[in-house]
Amino acid sequence: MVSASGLLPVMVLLPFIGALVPGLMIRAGRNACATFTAIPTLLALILLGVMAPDVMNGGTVTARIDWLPGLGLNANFMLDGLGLLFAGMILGVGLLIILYARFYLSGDDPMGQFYTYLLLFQGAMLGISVSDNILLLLVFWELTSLSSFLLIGYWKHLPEGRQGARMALTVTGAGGLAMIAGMLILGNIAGSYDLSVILQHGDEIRASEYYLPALILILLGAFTKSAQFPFHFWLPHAMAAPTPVSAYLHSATMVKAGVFLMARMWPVLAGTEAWFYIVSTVGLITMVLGALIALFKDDLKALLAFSTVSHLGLLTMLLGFGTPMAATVAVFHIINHLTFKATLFMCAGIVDHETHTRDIKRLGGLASLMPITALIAVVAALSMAGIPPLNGFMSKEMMLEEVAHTHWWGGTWPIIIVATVGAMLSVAYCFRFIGHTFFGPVRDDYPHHPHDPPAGMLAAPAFLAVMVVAIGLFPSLIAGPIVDVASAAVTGDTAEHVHLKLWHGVTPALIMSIVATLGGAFLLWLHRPLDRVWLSTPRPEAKAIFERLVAVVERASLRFTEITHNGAISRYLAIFTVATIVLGFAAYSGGGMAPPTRGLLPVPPLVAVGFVLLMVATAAIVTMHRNRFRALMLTSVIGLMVSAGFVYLSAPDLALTQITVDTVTVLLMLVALHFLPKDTPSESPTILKVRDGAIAVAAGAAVALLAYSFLLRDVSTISDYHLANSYKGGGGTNVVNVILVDFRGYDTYGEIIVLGIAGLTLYALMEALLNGPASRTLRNWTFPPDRSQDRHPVMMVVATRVMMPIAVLVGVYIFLRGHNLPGGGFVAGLVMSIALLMQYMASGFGWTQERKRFEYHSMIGWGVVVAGLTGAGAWLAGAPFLTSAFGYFTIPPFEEFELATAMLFDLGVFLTVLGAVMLMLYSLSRLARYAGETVNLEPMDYDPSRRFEAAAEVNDKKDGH
Amino acid sequence: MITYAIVFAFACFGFGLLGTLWRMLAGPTVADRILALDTMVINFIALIILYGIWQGTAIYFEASMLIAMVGFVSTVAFCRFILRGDIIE
Amino acid sequence: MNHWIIAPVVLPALLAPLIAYVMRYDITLQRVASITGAVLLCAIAFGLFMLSADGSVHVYRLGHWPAPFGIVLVLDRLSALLILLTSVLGLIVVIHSAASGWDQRGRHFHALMQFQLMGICGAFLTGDAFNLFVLFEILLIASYALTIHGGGKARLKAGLQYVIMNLAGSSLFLIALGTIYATTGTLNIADLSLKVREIPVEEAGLVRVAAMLLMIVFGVKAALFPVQFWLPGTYAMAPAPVAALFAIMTKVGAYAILRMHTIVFGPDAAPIGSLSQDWLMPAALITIAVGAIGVMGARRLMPLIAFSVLGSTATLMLAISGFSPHTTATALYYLVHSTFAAAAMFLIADLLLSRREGGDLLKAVPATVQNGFIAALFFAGAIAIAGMPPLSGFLGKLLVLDALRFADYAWLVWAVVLAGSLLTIVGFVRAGSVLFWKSTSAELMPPEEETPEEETPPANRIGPALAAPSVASLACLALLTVFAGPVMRHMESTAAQLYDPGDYVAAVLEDQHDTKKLKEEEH
Amino acid sequence: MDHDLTLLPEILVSVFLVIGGLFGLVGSIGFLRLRDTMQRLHAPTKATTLGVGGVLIGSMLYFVMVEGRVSFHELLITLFLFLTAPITANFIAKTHMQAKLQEKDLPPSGGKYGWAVYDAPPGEENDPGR
Amino acid sequence: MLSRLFPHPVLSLTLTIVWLALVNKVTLGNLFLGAVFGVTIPVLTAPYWPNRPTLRAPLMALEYVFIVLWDIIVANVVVAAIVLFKRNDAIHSRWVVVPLDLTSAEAITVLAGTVTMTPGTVSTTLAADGSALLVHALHTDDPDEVRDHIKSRYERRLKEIFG
Amino acid sequence: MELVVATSIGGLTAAGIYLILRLRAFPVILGVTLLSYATNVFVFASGRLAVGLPPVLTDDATAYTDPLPQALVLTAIVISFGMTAVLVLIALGAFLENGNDRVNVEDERAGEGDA
Repeated sequence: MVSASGLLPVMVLLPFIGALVPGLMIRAGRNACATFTAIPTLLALILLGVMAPDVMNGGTVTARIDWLPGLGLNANFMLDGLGLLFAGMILGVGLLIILYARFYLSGDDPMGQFYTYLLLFQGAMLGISVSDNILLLLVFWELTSLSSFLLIGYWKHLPEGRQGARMALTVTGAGGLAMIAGMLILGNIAGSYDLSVILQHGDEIRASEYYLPALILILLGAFTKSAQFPFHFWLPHAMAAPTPVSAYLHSATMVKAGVFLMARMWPVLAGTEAWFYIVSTVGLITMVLGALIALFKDDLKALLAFSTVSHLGLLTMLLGFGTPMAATVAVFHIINHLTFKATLFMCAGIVDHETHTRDIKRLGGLASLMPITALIAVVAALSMAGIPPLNGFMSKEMMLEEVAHTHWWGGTWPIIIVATVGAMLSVAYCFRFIGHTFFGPVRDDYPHHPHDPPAGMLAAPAFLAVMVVAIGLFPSLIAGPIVDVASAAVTGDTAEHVHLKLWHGVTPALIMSIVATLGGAFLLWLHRPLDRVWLSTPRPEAKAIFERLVAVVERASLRFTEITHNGAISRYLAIFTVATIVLGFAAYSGGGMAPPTRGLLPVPPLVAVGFVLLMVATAAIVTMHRNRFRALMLTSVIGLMVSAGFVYLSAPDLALTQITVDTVTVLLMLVALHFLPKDTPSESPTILKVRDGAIAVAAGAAVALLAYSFLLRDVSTISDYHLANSYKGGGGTNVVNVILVDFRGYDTYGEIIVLGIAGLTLYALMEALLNGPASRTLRNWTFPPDRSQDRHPVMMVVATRVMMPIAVLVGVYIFLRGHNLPGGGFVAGLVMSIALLMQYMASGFGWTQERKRFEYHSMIGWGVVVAGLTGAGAWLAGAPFLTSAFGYFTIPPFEEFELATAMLFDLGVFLTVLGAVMLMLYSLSRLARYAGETVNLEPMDYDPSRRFEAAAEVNDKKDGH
Repeated sequence: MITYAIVFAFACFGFGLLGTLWRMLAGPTVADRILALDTMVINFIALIILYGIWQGTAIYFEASMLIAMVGFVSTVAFCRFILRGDIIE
Repeated sequence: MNHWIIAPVVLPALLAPLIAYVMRYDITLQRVASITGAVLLCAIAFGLFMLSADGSVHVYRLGHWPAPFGIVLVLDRLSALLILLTSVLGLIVVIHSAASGWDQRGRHFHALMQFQLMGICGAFLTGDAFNLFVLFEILLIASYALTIHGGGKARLKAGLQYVIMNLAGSSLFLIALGTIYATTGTLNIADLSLKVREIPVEEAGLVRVAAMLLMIVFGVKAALFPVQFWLPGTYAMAPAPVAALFAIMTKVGAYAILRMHTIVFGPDAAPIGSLSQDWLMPAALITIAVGAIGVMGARRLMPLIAFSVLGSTATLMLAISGFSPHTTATALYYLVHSTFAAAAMFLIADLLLSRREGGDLLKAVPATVQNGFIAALFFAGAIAIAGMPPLSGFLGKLLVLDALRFADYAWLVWAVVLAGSLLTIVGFVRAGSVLFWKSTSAELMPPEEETPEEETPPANRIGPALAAPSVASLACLALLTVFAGPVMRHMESTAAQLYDPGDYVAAVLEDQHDTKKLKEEEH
Repeated sequence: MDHDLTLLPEILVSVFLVIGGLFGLVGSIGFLRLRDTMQRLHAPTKATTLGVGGVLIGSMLYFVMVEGRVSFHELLITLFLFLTAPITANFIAKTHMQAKLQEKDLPPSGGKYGWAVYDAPPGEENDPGR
Repeated sequence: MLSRLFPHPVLSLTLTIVWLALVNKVTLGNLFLGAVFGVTIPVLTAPYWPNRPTLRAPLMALEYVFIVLWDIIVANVVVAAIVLFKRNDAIHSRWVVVPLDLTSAEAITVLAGTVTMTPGTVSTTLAADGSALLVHALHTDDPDEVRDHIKSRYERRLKEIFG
Repeated sequence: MELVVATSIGGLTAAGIYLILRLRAFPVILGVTLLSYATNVFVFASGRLAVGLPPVLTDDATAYTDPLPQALVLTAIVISFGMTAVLVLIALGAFLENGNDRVNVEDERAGEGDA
């Protein structure tokens, strides 16, 4: 059926789309809001009605939409009997709940949010019921957890609500995650994640070695959702939610999802020993335990909650039996439970709403105060107790019948006894609910005077109560067809048609039922003493245990994080180093090395001297690093030696660059050290120093070994090409420079951008510092009193006047020759900045700054832009970025000279370097001026010629007088 | 003969390097250390020039020139640090 | 040669200095320029994405030098995808920082941001190992600046740690590159692919070391155990929009591993074998655990998100560690998801924290204006990053789990991922319920006299411009969910391209001779 | 160095190199054995300067006479050293004065103002930035 | 105008020569280039050298240079002898105060530099108002003689050169 | 010679690593500087060692040293310069704001008695 296929996804989507509306239109009023919530629900229900006939006739409506075929996750929907049953329940009860909630919620509650959450939840449930893809089902499954979280926590001002919501989400979420694993295993056994495919591979799956893990994982999901022992504890605490939520979640929807899932998977998973023992046992325990606790709960909703737990146990047990008949009974009981439990919740809500209390011990005699409510509640409760002729009786009878045939843990007797006890307890709490709430003496101490609520609020429970009776009286007419198709869907058509009727004759079930009813009444009579016993018996409080568990996990996590991520970068680095060494060796051990192919170069004595110097200085830094100034000087020595090494090993460019960069770096560090402590205290204990030393030595040895091993082996490299093409294609004889500005000009482009960013960063940082708390530190800065008094010595100033222009000229020279001989824009930029630095040192930063010709920001900017545009200029010629061009020109009478675009690029480098270094110095010197250094007005401390003038002036004055 | 002369000079300046290193580590005053660094730089320039003669190339000339320049700047900077704290006030 | 290929690098690189210099004193102009640049970048990225969608590999030879001698840019599906991702994220972050005023809390924000984008795009495009290092450094130094943007005690210290860690990483990167050059004599990735495969297994010790060192280096960026320690502190302290942009930074590490350890050190390269896989998977698993535990234990919101990012990225790395076309496709899907999810989370946290009086604590404080809207965003973001449906995180997680089902110790993988998800969910639930529910509950309403009116910041309202970036990142996630099928198909083909390096190598190296000739003719 | 050498240039170059080396050596020895810092300051600044000077002249001669290329580079370096050496010596001496000596250890300047290391220049005596 | 173009003519000349020395090749092109730099760089750096000292007697300057060079050589030999052959406690170091008649900063600097470069003396500091120079003599028994030597041999000449 | 170079690299690395494991920013900066020396030499060495073979094209030369690693090292030097500068300044900033130059984030509780 094409049309129906289209309708199915629309039906699922309707609540989600509708969910947007109430949240947005709450200002339009509560009625409008409720109406617009009801509309999508109603529409969905109508769509369901359109599709229902097909299903009732034994057909299946399917729809397939590709979503993520790569994974096998598709939006495939299937509406069969089971789906129809659940979808109908979800939408039908949903509609009733919407109506009920309209009257239940007070004006203070944000109703728009509520309806939004409700529709989201409804959509998610609907999705579960009609998914034909287990991954899609998982999506909806987790969505129910999330949306129920919102619903349960709806009254966010109540701590119980928040805790209940968190607990519900944690438990069901955990189950959902387990189920993900289970479903993935299942899908992999079956070869598809499509439910319809999986359903056909039941035998294969049950035979698979992965059956048991899959079963356990999926059951974890189902049990947590359906609040089965030992995960039952979350459900009662979810009762903090507004009653409509409880009524919806705990009668028809949320908790039934687990049951639904077991029913869905029944053809695939059921029928094995494992299934039988796990599922039926858990169900049985839950049933009895839930009923027992329910009997002693004083809160109406808590009582109902545990009764729900108990009934869910019952359903689980039935499904666990694994026989088609038991499954059919389960389906039937699902319907019945829905009708009476939703009714009861709503009634409890009405009682709460009217009397402002839900404590049974404070209630009583409400039958006369709110007769209609009482009538409805009594009908529903009797049904729950299994009193004929109500629907609860029938399904309970059938359940007991199934129990009587079941061979469990070595016989039928154990289960018969336990089930009867469960039924007995169930009867007892039902009677208690009725008796202690509605009958007995009328009390006058209610916080609020109770009376029957408006019709709108009663309509929903009343309707359901009518259903309770109707199904009880005409089971095959009303519930028969749907039970048939649903159970057929569950059992995969193996179920025989069941004729639903009230009277089956005197069967073992009937006897058990009578025993249970009488026993239940007896128990209620004994309730007072039993209650005392119950209260005095210590029993584990699941919620407390859970919360303590969460708290322990939380604290342990915090502890773990605090210990591991404690902000100790030193330790992070130590771990980093050790890991690198270990992993490096591990990687090496998988390979080997070719025999050495290179001989060793000789070591002349001079190199040995340099080596000694380097090593001694290095060792000295380690031992003397606490005196920072000394350490800096030693760094200079190391820099000098490294440069020497580069000179010796035929790398003049490197030597030039290294020595200039070192100088500038050391100077920057010196400037910074001015504000830093001058000494490093010895803080690490010796053991730590030894440890660090060991790590360091290991790392050093590893790196040395690595270097040594490749130094002994030859390899052919790509640089032959560079040597061959440097002059021909790059126009320069200094291959290193041609590589820098041409072959790998893009690297250089990146490198100057790094410098530019560094300049901007430092500038921005200084701005931040001067506007932050650091500025106070600086303003209170005190300089040592014994500073030397000559800031700008005459000799230095004069020498600089000559030195600086020469240094600038050297910079220009180095810049211009770089293409053919060692040098280039970078070194030139540094030389130029060293020249300027000289001037700064001589006459002070402020004085020099006032006379500068260029702005450093602009230099960086222009540098990067010039380099970039030079590169982009190649586009004009249709060539790629950074393609260079060069030519040789002669202007008579001069000799031939070369012009290359690479030089323009180098100019960009030059400008950026100069600008960046200067901007760094500028930023730093601002700190000093902020700290109180004054800017001098004269280039030197005292120009001696002024002494002469001053003397002359004095003489003049003398003469004048 | 030049070879011997160069080797001799190498030896002298090499010894000088070691001496300056010793002085730098031993001090005792900060001025000694800075002086040691300055002397080291100068010895070093001499060595590079010698190496240039040895190799018969002028390609290392820039290196020695730059080292002379930056050596001066850093010596002054180290001194100014001790004298004033702020080297570019 | 298509010059647009280099546009994602050149455009921000030219724009940034202009912003830094010409527009230095006018924040409005800076914003306009920055946003315009980001939009243009998006357009270019989209064009490149379409260009590469047909599976062709485009090579851009910088300086017109033939590979492997010059530097080449290579545009294939993977790089195009990541550039598109970067540009979209960049736009989102730029708008947010302008709308939230973050860009005014310090200097040069927009210029640095453009440089950052340039570095990231460049790293994705380059076909040269050393150039990758250079661009790494660009994006790192820009990120240093952005991390400490606005200054402040704790931020500076966190920035200091970040810088130190990455400097150590950079040193290692250089050592790895040196080893690579020393053993293969080349730096071009395509050429390396050939050269590495020529090395006999019994002589492969050094190149194996290089491969491992590179993996550690990239692991630092991707925050993998045992070099993940830096991430939570840094991200938690970074300005929120910057942290959001950093969502792509961890992905740079992931990308680099994907690129280098498939094309060069791929599982089919005999000298390397399963080396990468053997070490990546356990590292990723431990990182996931660390992230989840961190989320669970976090006492402040920003570290909580930071740890969740750690876990999320580790999940991505886990998927990568499968080293097969299928697992890689899922990894790519997860990569996109993880990026937007982390970004969204940081932006939303910014909206929230800038409107709270209590600072960055998971402590209940009085409700704020438009709490509901932020709550909704937060909820959606948390869902995404914790991997709950309906957003792409869930699909991503399913994909990863499904793809890794044949891995060794698949059960362990599943257990860790799922348990990690649980802890993450619980952590976020706790955070959300404290921040939004508890904070609005009645008992916390402060006494009137304690809140003088002038203390409430006037900018409490969330205008459309401020909301748009967060909403947009969530919308991206939604799109990623709805169009999961087509997206995944694209990822499959992207991954397939990675594991068939033949095309890549051929495209980079094929016309070697033609170019050489051309070059010679020119001169 | 396999050029055809005539004896004279070779001797000349060698002499300069040896002189340079000797003075370098003397400077270092002085640097090592002299008693106090101010004395040590004398040895290297002078001896090393001439030491390097000798080497530089040797180098120049070598390139001119042996290799046959004119080289002015060495002149430049000499210029540099001669310009800078007094300044560095001056600074180091001041550093020593500032760190280890006090004004009373030195003879008075004889004028109104004391030595610049200790006394502010005229007009700036009260500058807080000093 | 001319002074704007050539703020320091001697410097310009020096720079041109330095350029030629740098490129190590005397050609017309280099000369031209050197001259260009010789003109432009002083113009650019002129703000840092605001006053314009003049050389009154260039020839005397040349003579001075040779005197100093000679003294340097002597100094080195003398110092070498002291360093190598005198026992440590036999070295008598003295502080010498040299009152200055020179007033030009340039001249004082040259004097101080000369003192440092020549036999056994190092100039250490000036008086705060530049009225005296403190010299450290490595080995002397008569500080006054050192002072007179400096004043007569160097300061007198410098006074004439710088005026 | 190879041994000398390898040992130098190792020594510099070891010293660098020892120093970056210290607790104060300044030794860490020194350590980073030493490490960058080590890595520069390392990368340089990857082109193998050559004495007296400058990478400048001349007519009479028959062999050259490998220029590519030199170019790479130049780039690396410049980059590490920028990085070190930023590191120094951030360390300075952190010191000015925090009042100490420890690199580790102190436990707030522990730090109180120390100030």
